[in-house]
Amino acid sequence: MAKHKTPMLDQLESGPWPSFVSDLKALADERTKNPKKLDFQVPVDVVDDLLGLLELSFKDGATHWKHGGIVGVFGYGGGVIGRYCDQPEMFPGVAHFHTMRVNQPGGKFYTTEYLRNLCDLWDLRGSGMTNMHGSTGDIIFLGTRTDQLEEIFFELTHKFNQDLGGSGSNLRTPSDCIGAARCEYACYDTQDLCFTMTNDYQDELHRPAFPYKFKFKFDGCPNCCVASIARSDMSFIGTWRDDIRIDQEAVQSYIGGEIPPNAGAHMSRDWGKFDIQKEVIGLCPTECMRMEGKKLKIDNKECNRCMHCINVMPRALRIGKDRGLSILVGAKAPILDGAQMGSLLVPFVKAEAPYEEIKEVIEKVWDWWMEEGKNRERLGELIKRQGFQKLLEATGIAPDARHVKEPRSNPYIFWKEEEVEGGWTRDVNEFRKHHLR
Amino acid sequence: MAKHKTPMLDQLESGPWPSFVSDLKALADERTKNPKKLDFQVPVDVVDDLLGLLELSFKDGATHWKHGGIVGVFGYGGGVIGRYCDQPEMFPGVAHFHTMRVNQPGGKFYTTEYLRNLCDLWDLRGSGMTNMHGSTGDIIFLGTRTDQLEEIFFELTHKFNQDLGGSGSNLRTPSDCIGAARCEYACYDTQDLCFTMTNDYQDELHRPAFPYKFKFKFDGCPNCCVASIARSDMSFIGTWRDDIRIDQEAVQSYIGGEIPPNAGAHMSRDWGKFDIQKEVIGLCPTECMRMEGKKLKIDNKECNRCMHCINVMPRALRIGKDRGLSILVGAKAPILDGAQMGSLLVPFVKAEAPYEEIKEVIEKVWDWWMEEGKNRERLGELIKRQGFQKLLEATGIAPDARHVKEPRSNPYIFWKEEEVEGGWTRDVNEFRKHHLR
Amino acid sequence: MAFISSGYDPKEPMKNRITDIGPRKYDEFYPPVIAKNKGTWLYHQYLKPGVYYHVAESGDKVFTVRVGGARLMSTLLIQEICEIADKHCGGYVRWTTRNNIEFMVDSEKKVEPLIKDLESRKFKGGSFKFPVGGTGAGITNIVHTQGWAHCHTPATDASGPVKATMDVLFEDFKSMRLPAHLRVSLACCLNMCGAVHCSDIAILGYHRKPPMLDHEYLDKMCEIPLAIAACPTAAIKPAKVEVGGQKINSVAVNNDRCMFCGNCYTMCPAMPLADKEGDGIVIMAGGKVSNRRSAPKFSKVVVAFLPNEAPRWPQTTAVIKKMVDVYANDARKYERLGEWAERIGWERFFEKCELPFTHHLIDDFRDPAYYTWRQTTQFKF
Amino acid sequence: MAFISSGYDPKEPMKNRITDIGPRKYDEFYPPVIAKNKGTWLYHQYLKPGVYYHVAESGDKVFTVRVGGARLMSTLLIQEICEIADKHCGGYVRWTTRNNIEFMVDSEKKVEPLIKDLESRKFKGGSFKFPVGGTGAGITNIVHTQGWAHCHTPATDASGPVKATMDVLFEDFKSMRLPAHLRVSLACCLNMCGAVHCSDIAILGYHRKPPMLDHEYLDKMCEIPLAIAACPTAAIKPAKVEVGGQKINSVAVNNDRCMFCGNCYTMCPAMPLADKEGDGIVIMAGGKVSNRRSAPKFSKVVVAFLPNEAPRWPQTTAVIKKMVDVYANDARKYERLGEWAERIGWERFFEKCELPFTHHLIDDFRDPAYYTWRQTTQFKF
Ligand code: SRM
Ligand code: SRM
Ligand code: SRM
Ligand code: SRM
Ligand code: SF4
Ligand code: SF4
Ligand code: SF4
Ligand code: SF4
Ligand code: SF4
Ligand code: SF4
Ligand code: SF4
Ligand code: SF4
Repeated sequence: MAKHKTPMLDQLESGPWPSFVSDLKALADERTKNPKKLDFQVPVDVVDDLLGLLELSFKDGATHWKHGGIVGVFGYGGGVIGRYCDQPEMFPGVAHFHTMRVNQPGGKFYTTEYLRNLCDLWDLRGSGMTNMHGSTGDIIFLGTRTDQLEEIFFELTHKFNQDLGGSGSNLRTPSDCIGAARCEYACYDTQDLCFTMTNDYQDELHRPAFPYKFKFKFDGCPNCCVASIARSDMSFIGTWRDDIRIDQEAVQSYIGGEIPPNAGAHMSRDWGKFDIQKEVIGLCPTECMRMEGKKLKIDNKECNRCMHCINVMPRALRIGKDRGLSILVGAKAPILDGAQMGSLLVPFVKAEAPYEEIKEVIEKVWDWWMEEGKNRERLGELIKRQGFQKLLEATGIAPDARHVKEPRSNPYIFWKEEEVEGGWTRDVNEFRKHHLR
Repeated sequence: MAKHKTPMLDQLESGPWPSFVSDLKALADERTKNPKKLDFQVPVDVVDDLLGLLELSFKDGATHWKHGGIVGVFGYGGGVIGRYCDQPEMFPGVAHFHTMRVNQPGGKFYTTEYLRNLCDLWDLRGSGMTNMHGSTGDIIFLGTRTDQLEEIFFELTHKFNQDLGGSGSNLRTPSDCIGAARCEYACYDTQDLCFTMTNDYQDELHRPAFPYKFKFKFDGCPNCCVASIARSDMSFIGTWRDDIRIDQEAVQSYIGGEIPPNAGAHMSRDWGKFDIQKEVIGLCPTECMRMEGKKLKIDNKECNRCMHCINVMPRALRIGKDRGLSILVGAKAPILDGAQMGSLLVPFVKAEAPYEEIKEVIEKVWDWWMEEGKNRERLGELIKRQGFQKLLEATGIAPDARHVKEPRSNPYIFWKEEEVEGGWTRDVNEFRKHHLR
Repeated sequence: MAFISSGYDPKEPMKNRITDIGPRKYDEFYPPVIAKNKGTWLYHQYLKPGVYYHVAESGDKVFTVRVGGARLMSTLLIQEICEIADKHCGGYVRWTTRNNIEFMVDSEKKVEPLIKDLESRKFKGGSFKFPVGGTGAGITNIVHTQGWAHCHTPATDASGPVKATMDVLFEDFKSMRLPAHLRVSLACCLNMCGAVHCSDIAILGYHRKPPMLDHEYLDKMCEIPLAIAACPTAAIKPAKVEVGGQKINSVAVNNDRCMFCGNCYTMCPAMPLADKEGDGIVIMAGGKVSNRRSAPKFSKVVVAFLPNEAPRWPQTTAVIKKMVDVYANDARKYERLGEWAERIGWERFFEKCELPFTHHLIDDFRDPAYYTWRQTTQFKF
Repeated sequence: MAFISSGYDPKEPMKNRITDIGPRKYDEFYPPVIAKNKGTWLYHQYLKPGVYYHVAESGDKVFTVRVGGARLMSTLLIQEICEIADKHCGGYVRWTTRNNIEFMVDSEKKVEPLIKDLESRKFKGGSFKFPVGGTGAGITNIVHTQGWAHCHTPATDASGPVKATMDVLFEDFKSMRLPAHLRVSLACCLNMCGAVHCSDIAILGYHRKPPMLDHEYLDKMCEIPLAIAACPTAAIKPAKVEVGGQKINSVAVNNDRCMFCGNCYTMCPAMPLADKEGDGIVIMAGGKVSNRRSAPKFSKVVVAFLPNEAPRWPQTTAVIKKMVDVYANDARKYERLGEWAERIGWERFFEKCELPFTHHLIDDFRDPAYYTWRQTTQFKF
């Protein structure tokens, strides 16, 4: 029997989409039954109380969680978010309900063995509820008590060779798209770069030394399957600088209807016969494609590598061979001054281990931000406040028309004194000799 | 013989384009010779000295004019710009060199009789130099002395039935495109509306009561030949809301090559045979045109009246019959916060004398601006500062998706207390009963 | 309940301490077919919604079956996933960047048994545990945040509205009939822990009442200068107030300058905003992340406010369903929702989706607001 | 020189005073063919560059011959215009919105004699008085401002650079070979008395040295608070300075915050900016005003600075000529310069026009600057 009545939540058990309520209830039951006879280290009714609290929130139209207190594991400034409930007497099971962020593996591939180990650990020492995964990418252990934090960390590191992820004014847990592991569009090995950066910057990840949070995300190509361009202070997006490879025979197969366009992604509706002119050539944003007789031609110099044609005809068109990545900076959510997308900083850099060239850019960006950034100022906000030029100076990157969508339309240029012939010091009395008052 | 040597200016006498230097020199000569035996009311060598001063500026790379003092005609707060030279001893002829702004007629049509009268007046009482016309539209009398201002004004009003234009924190001289007088695209009578508004608002034009300058410009259609959308606080731009009229026979004549596209505007180069698909249908920004057999069809509901197709085929396509204008507000030059284009305030209003509906909008805008505008704050800057909503409230215009290019991408909505159920006053202790600290 | 030690000794925290080891290395977890063919994939193809395969240079194929799920997930369910992965996939499984689960097999004949197994599993309440779908030109899982299940600042719940919405959109999860893929996201406050600021459709929790001031505790619980500095509109000022006859330090809020962002509450727990009637949902639309054809775009606010109607948020799901259906019928193949709205014009978008245009939707936040107004005579009647 | 009274009596300014009568009514000045056919025009057509006719419903035609000219114009030249208008056009003439002169006749046979007359007239120095041209897909007159001929704030001259530029562009004034019309404008300071902020090509005078401070006179000549308030970057502060042993009120300028806008000088003559080496020209490009196809656009800065090289500004004219020629060869029919630059991408614009891209061209003015940076991976190598 459920500890709390949850009439509102119960309504979310119907309908086809997997019901988190049913899942929660099943776990609550399981804990009550406790078939494995675990000596639960947090209250057995933690999930019951979570259900009860959630029901109350549904009724009240408001959260019942309080601000997190400062809890964590020794020597780390992140990885744990404190959480307390504002009705601890009604719901003692969730009076303390901290989360832990477990740094997910690249591409979020798992063995069942590893997952089961985590489950066992978490059943014993936590609520058994998780987020798979948090928005930043971590495996989220949802709900434990302060005294369990070090225990869990100890078991994670000692038994599972597994560290926590980031929170606070740190480097946050980097995350990547599946990329080369299973995707033909990958222009570099996202998993390797992500893993290397995560490990090379463990100190930045665990010990807050930044003005605010900082996020890396790694996308293998401009399709951006990990949305790096929208939500990472530094996005690494694969690209190439030579020609798109064309298999003219396959082009003909698409035209002939033997291969469905876009790998069949539109198959649930009859869109009519594939029309290469309308669907590919005519939709190329740079208009750099054309048919010459039976041959598809691409003026690669004019291509901006938007991926559209490749997405539509993956068997005929392939990314180039001279690959690397673009670095964009400053993406963030709207707080405080409005959201930002990443702005292009490095149009192209090779992405080959040990990635020294990339690390140089990262470190110059950090140095500048740590020097100039105010408390709680994201990189994007600093760039806005001081100007993109300052970022270029700080990173030693030469200004390039690729840095802008368009040149400035106001002429308000802040010239520097050394750029202006004769400098700024002038004698007004000398001037007045030629220009009487 | 020229009074001053002008070796640099002299180099601007060569080349095919009409040389203002040659013109100035001719006038300087003419004044020296004085064939009409005029008793010049300003120094005879005013033009000589202007040439000399200009030569000095060419040498110095700087102006030799000082800030204007406050000069004008009695009872008016504008129409005259004071100007003094900063080397009066070297160039006494231009020591005082005020300009007067004479309110030009609609469409800038003139009779030679009228022009000659102005010339005679100006030869006698001023430098004889003009700007035909000033950027706002006035006839600019360039250079006279303080004691001539009232004389000129008296002669203008008494002899020529002609008033001055605006300057200062006034309504500025309104100006219009040639419109219906000679243009088949005109959607309303720009000259009549311009004339009526100029006369109905003479008080606003002559007596500064505004926070800053305010400009009206009247364009007969979206081609914007008087650039109203870029440089008037209120732009009145003709449009229509029914269907583009199509002469299908003429369409065929264009297709057949009997009529040159765009009235022959591209005739100095061979652009090949006219291609209606490529040049008209394919360039329509809303893609609302198509050929149905030999007939050109327009889905008028989707047309945004950009004028392109009509411009290309003026003999086949004509503006609709249900005509009026759109009002856009806030255009201005970059000082201080960057330039603004006009923003759409009234999508459509009929433009028929006595234009009461239009005047209502104007006056509501002014009331708001005079109430809320800071000193030297243009309307556009006020709209930016207080928000477009405030302008809508002030004018009683209902918000409409046409007011925006796109809805806001930030969710930072300033809700008003009366819009929110239950208001804002809440008891924190009541809240704390349900949410412990 | 007896405390079970992991081996950690609180008196000697540094003893045997292991730190800074990072995550497990990716390739420890690759299924063999992935490990073997990494970097040599040639192309992919869909078999049906939720099912696609990749072909490598070696000729190897990997077949992926994607299933949706609530990301708020119990260990019980994870163990069930492991059971399935052991049975069909050699003990490997992965999650996608949008919280779907992908089961991979290395031959086509393993696909149908896997699907059958997955689709047969249901929760007690009747919902699917592992619905197959979410690929291609359809609707995939909603990325979302914590809501009332764990966070302290939400203006709406996360898991609740997500479940309600996915139930309504379920057919589009199971099919690929749309012009392009369509991403729905949810964030429970405008910290926007996710990419809702550039989603085709976004559900955003929003407050509409300025913070309450818990004067009695404010100075004790908060750093007043930090709370003041946190306000992007400078609505907060220091103030002395009288509580129980005593003058104490606190703050005053100029309510008319407040835009309900909650940033003050983030810094100061004595300034709560949450309110049953004030809180609710903002619907945004037209954003995207990919660089395909057009550049990434921000989502735009298309409905300023809808109330929190727990447990099923019927107005919210109705607006979303309507937008999806209108988009499905009206847009061109490959056209994302935002590209479609821009092509037909936002005035048409509102008309076609039968959404009222209210003054709230006109940007009035800072200088860039200007760029969203209409600076042309081009519009549609 | 004896004072000649108009009849105005300075002792009784209000006697017989006529005010607020406005301009002359437009229709007093219409040529008969215009008066008759106003509002009933059917279409127009070009005969050659500078010459076009309109046909009315009545069947009437009006032929227009357009001539260029310096808008800084003497009464002598206006009288010559009157003479021509009397001879050929029944005593009527008009000016265009870009300071060209239009002679209109009501029959085709009057056209050639008129043109012949116009083209035959030259200034002593050799330049044309009335060159015919400036229509259609060509280059018309440069709208411009006062420059050193009359204004107190210019950073360059107006008439001089305009003459130099039009000499270089003269062939395009006389022809219609361009993809679309191309508008060149000049403003001598950033007050921009004209529409240079949305011209295909704009020549803009710009200062690059912060104001000098004429401390001794500042407080006498200016209202210090107004000068301080005038600065958009808040670079000006009140200050006490010692002049000749006395402490007086003046201002101090934080030079590093100055963007040389000259707004302080507008309010305060004791803060002059002008400087031979500091002042010069900014070239902008890609703006437009019409709503044809694309919405109006602002011009963009494409060359941050060129020196004032009187009398012929050779670097300025060379840059402009280059842009015009590249545009002429590369753009598509009907494509305005800005539309072309956007289609090929600004990175290509700089490459094709052989212009260096410098840091000055990246916007760093306030929040909207962000929107000009590149928020996509789409770019061309
Ligand atoms: C757990 C998580 C949401 C989730 O349900 O998955 C989360 C939860 C919180 N986020 Fe977040 N953020 C989470 C991913 C994000 C993301 C998405 C991302 O990283 O890709 C964003 C948007 C991207 C970005 O960083 O801009 C995000 C933008 C924010 C912001 C706004 C920051 C800004 O500069 O605009 C805040 C506010 C703050 O920092 O004070 C915030 C703050 C918070 C806090 C710490 C609440 C607060 O005000 O202190 C939340 C703690 C809730 C809790 O109880 O755990 N969270 N947060 C995500 C982290 C899980 C993980 O590690 O995998
Ligand atoms: C004479 C004229 C230039 C010309 O060569 O034609 C002119 C001349 C001056 N303008 Fe202007 N403006 C002239 C049309 C314009 C225009 C164009 C228009 O009206 O279409 C603009 C841009 C549109 C606009 O209003 O935004 C214009 C925008 C300015 C500004 C910037 C205003 C702003 O809000 O951004 C200033 C600065 C100021 O007001 O302090 C200014 C200021 C000035 C002053 C008064 C200089 C000053 O700082 O006090 C100039 C007096 C020069 C003189 O000696 O006569 N002038 N001014 C134009 C008026 C002639 C006429 O009446 O026909
Ligand atoms: C599995 C996953 C990567 C991962 O590391 O987990 C993935 C996998 C693929 N993506 Fe993606 N994308 C994944 C998230 C994304 C995201 C991120 C997001 O939605 O948060 C985006 C950006 C979304 C956006 O623009 O708003 C994304 C934008 C694309 C696009 C661009 C589509 C477009 O029209 O703009 C393509 C190309 C295509 O669809 O042809 C693509 C293509 C693909 C391909 C076809 C790549 C390949 O050859 O394997 C994969 C199958 C797609 C499918 O779902 O039908 N993927 N893809 C992610 C699946 C999420 C899910 O569970 O549904
Ligand atoms: C005479 C004049 C109006 C006046 O009241 O004085 C005028 C007259 C005509 N304009 Fe204009 N426009 C005039 C200034 C303008 C301006 C204002 C400006 O340049 O400052 C513009 C906006 C410019 C811009 O967008 O930057 C302007 C944008 C147009 C357009 C749009 C062209 C485009 O491609 O964007 C058209 C349509 C066309 O050319 O087919 C047009 C069309 C016309 C037509 C064909 C209208 C007609 O049927 O009579 C006229 C002959 C055009 C020609 O010059 O070949 N007119 N036209 C102006 C001549 C100025 C000059 O001396 O050169
Ligand atoms: S971002 Fe590109 S490389 Fe990465 S999974 Fe998506 S399509 Fe593949
Ligand atoms: S990748 Fe994009 S820009 Fe390049 S050819 Fe293909 S469709 Fe065109
Ligand atoms: S704005 Fe329109 S109506 Fe006026 S002259 Fe130009 S084309 Fe004709
Ligand atoms: S006016 Fe413009 S939008 Fe309308 S049909 Fe013609 S080209 Fe298309
Ligand atoms: S979006 Fe807001 S309420 Fe939701 S998890 Fe993030 S910080 Fe918490
Ligand atoms: S909610 Fe935001 S705007 Fe309102 S007082 Fe708090 S910080 Fe300021
Ligand atoms: S642009 Fe500047 S310098 Fe030129 S006339 Fe206008 S105010 Fe004077
Ligand atoms: S020139 Fe402009 S920015 Fe510089 S001090 Fe003067 S007002 Fe300020």
